[in-house]
Amino acid sequence: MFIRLVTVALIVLTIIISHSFPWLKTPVIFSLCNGLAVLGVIVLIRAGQVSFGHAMYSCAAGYMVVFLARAYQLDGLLLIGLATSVATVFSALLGLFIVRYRGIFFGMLNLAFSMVLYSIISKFTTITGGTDGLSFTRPPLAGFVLERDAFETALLYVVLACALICGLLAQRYFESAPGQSLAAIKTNETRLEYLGISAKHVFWMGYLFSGFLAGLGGSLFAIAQGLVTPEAGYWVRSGEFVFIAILGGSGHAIGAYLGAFIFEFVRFYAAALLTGAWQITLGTVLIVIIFLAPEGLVGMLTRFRLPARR
Amino acid sequence: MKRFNRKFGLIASMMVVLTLWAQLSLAQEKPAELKVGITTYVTGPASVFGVPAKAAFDIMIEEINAKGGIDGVKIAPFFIDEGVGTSGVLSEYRRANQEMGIRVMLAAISSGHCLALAPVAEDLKILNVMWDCSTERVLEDAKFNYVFRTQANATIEMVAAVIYLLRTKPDFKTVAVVNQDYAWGRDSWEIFINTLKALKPDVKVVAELFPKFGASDFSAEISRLQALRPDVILNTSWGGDLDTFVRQAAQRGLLKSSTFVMPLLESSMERIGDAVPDGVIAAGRGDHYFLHPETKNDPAHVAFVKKFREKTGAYPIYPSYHAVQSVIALKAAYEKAIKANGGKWPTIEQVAAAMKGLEFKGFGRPIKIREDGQGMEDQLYGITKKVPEYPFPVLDKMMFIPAELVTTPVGQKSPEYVKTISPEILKKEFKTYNYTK
Amino acid sequence: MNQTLLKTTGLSLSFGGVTACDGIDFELTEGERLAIVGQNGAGKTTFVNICTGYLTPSAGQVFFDGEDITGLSPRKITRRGVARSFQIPQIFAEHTVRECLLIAASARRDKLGFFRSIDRSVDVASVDETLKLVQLSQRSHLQARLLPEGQRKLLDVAMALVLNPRLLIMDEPTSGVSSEEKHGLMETLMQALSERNVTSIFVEHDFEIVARYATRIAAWIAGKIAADGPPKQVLEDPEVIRNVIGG
Amino acid sequence: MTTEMFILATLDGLSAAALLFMVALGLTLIFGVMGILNVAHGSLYAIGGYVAATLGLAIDKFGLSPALYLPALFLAAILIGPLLGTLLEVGLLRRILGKEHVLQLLVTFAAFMILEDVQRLVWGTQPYFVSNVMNQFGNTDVLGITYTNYQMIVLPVVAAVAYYGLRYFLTKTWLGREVIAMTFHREVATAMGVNAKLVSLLTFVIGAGLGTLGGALASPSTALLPGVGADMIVQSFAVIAIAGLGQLGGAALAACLIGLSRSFAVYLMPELAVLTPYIIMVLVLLVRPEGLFAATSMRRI
Repeated sequence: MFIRLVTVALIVLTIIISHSFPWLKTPVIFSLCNGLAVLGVIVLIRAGQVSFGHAMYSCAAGYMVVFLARAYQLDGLLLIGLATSVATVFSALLGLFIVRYRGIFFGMLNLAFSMVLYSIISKFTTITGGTDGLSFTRPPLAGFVLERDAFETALLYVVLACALICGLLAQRYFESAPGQSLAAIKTNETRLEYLGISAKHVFWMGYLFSGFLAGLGGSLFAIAQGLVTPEAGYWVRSGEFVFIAILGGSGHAIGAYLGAFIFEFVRFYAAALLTGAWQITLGTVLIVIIFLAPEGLVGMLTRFRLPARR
Repeated sequence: MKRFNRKFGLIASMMVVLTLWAQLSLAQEKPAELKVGITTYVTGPASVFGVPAKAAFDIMIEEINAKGGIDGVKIAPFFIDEGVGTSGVLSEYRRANQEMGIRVMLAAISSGHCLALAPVAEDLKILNVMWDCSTERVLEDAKFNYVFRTQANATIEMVAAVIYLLRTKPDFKTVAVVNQDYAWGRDSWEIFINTLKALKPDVKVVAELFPKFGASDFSAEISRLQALRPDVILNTSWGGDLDTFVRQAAQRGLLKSSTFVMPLLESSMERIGDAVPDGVIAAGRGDHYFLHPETKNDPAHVAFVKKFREKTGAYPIYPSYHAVQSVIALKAAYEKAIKANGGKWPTIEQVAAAMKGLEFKGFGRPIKIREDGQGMEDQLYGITKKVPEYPFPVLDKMMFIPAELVTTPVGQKSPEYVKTISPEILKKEFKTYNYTK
Repeated sequence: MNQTLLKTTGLSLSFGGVTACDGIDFELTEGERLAIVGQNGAGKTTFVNICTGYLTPSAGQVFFDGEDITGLSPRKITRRGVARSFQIPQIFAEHTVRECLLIAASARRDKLGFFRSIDRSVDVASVDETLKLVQLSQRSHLQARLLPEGQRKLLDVAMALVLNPRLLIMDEPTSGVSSEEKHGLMETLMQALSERNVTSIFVEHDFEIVARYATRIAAWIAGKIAADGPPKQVLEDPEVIRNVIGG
Repeated sequence: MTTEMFILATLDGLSAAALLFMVALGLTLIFGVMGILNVAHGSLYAIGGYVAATLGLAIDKFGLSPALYLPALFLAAILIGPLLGTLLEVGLLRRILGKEHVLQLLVTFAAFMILEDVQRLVWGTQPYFVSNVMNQFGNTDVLGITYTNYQMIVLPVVAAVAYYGLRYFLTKTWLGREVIAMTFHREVATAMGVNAKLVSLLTFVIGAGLGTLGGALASPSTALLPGVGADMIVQSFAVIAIAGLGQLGGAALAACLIGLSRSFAVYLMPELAVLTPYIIMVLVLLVRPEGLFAATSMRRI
């Protein structure tokens, strides 16, 4: 109940703030896109696995958007759909290998694959634009050709809708049988096998879903930025996703978005106010969170909820 | 719940106040101060450029403000760190515009950031001066009314490098490249080799090495180049990569066995000068040089170098000069616009209009802004030479390659243009200077 | 006529010189309730681990219901109707007690909604019934890791039971359960097993329990079955008395 | 590929491998004993380098004997490694031993971010480069190619000494055996009287010292600037993942694998040079999921 309240408050706040302060639209859109990718990371964290390469799916989707947008004048929504599908298929294929690994090795293998993708994108300058990336002109959204301001407002609602739907879907997935089995991988994979459940299959489905979320976040991000750079697939980006996931907490889907907002906010102001010391600030925030609230912001919210229930 | 309500109320009232304030500050005719957003690297590897540039910005703005600013309006800089990455810069850029009401920006160092910011600036009607980035793609791929560049671009710089190379060392057969593996490293080689092939079709490329950006060891690359012994080696690296390469190559004698072309060596010279032998072709992306043969004795330039050294302990390098140029150009554009506006404070659109065809002079040769927004900046190339006056080599046999000769004409694209350059260009007279004390 | 459910032939496995399974030939008939006794290190758990696919034998074969299941993965063996519980309880520590059973129950279904609550996907009645059976209804919303050792054991058994197996193998189901509760627990457990027609094997140290609930006993000594037969006969076997009970 | 090129590529590969190995050795030792993958190891590398460069500059400034250049590198590592190591271990790592691996990793990641800024605040953003030592050792010509003795001889020798020294310590000394005991089973070792706290601290300090030593030894041949630590840590991760976590000897082999493959790639397929560590890592992990030298572990049931 409390979390539902927070969700509604968050949506209302997002809308109000973005309209009162137009400049906040971009960071809000970026946060929500990040939140989607983080949600993907959270899916895997529920299985006790941390991917240090999930930005590769965002990045792949981003490049798909650019390639398609430059080659054919497609609608923005179509671009998002196609790019996300490609990222999902990509994660399904890589997932076939990756789901065999656990712990550090799982993280490492994701990292290695993402670095391969990153290096390839940076290398094939003629196709990918190298490190400067590729830009594209604003696509129409649902058939409407919009000016930047209107476009961003429209995109904000698209992103918000995606975030909301995916948040709900993720939450339902967490509570479903495959989702519960996924979480069981974290504590006892052996027992899962002894129940006759294929941990690999369960994990593969989770991986696929997380690839989908990261891809969706990445394609929306690309549309919002009008530009994709290989930076979007660098391991530091993946690290950021994990950072945000821990910050927000993996107990509930809302954690991804809460974390993303706080992260963007802290980095934003740390960079603006303490030029040259934003990493210290972020690092300190992370340590404080881990020591004081290891379950993240969501953990704090649920703890807040418990006494009311009794 | 009660606490939540109170918080919500607080936030809401804060928002109202902020909105009102933002609108008020936009409404003024002649502002109390001219807010200028400046993006530069304060963190990350490119801060080797960003930090000296920021020092130059500080010096110049302070100086202009001390003399009354622009028509009595003082410049208030607002710095944005490019080290936070593209999306961070974009957010901060928009915040600067929409929250703080800044409509004049000097951005950016990174070519990637220029490419990302230019369309945003155009949409938001922000006067954006690209003060340091080199990519020629920005102004060639799209047309802008609000985006200008107060310095040369990659094409001008690399074509000039080829001309200087062919003029000073016409007889060579093989060439190799060892550049950083990112957009600038790739693009600069592309322009260089296409120009070179247009002017000297028989040249042979023996190795194309692109070690990763930020590599800490070039041993394998150096061994391979030593084995191949190319006549000419291009290296457009900068910062730590260039320092590491030059140190390792110098120690192993590679710098002496091949002729090196290092178009950004000027920016590392003071740090690694002791390792640089005589005879390396060097430059600093334009005609930026604290020993500029035509302006080194100008009082303003001398004073700037002195101030800069007092502030940072080092000689100014090309990004510092780029910073100077952008501020001077901005001031000149405002003054031109004020004049055209009958002495009244101009709108951003009027300033943007004044930018076109603007002529101004930093601490190098005068620069003119072309109608597509590109700055026409002459190029200075030279060869390193050790002299007793400085603990690092200086440039000798300096040659000025005029911008008109080597700049892609408006409407054309560089990749095609450089292939059409005719060898006639090498027969032109270029002004040359030897190093004098 | 009852038929052979589990059969092993020449099952062998050794760990670095210690022979844990030494050519075991064994048969279990449907409806039997077999107790495996023996000292620590006699190879009881190894035998269970081989039969359930955790370990692969170096020689020999395992048949379940006439099918060769040697070397199959635990999952595949479980899917064929063999469930087991563990000496060290294997539970989902961060799930609640009820969720552990729900997950187990979901394993019986092939089609599971990706976005459908687990409560609506599985046979909740059997879950609650099993919870009641092992007397964990009161604790159903507690995180499994917070249970005391004895109740973890029960949860572990319950998770196997919910699978509705044809053969249930329990590795020391009562260790860690207080001696007062042991009998009550075994009583209900065995009752439930016979109601559901589950054939069972349990590894047990408590001879009182063995004597009371087993229909057959197999005594393990150094990787071999030293005695196998009706409880009375095995418990009176001199070798068993010397090496298993008395030792 | 000619024999000549083969020899050249091997020489280049080995010197690169030597540095990489030293850093990875510390990392894998810490993982073996404490089960923590220490991202801040990259900062230790960077800071070791910075301190060494600072000492090098100080030697010049005070006109001390050039004979001190090499000892100064070791001094730098000894000064700062144990200091920072103790600080990190007591201040952070000790407090997160029981937590989830993810959280442990992120705590060290946070420490890395903080130290990254600290470096910039202390040493600024301009590259540091003090190559006196490299110059001092002179050059040797191999097949007409000039090599620096420092990179070709000094680095591999120091790396070998570090490895055998560590092995001697672990297998032949009483303290070392306690460390080994901890790697096998923390609880059992503690029960048998091993002072877990002390052993952890000791391990971490040694590991940190190897990291700073790697940085100090790298400083004569490479520019130090913001971000050097990040690059090194990713490569060392690749090394220890390929080797198998906690495998000391394996790390040596994996470092050679990465170093050599990169230098061979420069001759054969320069475009692949950057990718080699990751490609090797992917290939190795696909074939041997726990690394080349690690034994697979099973859950106790």
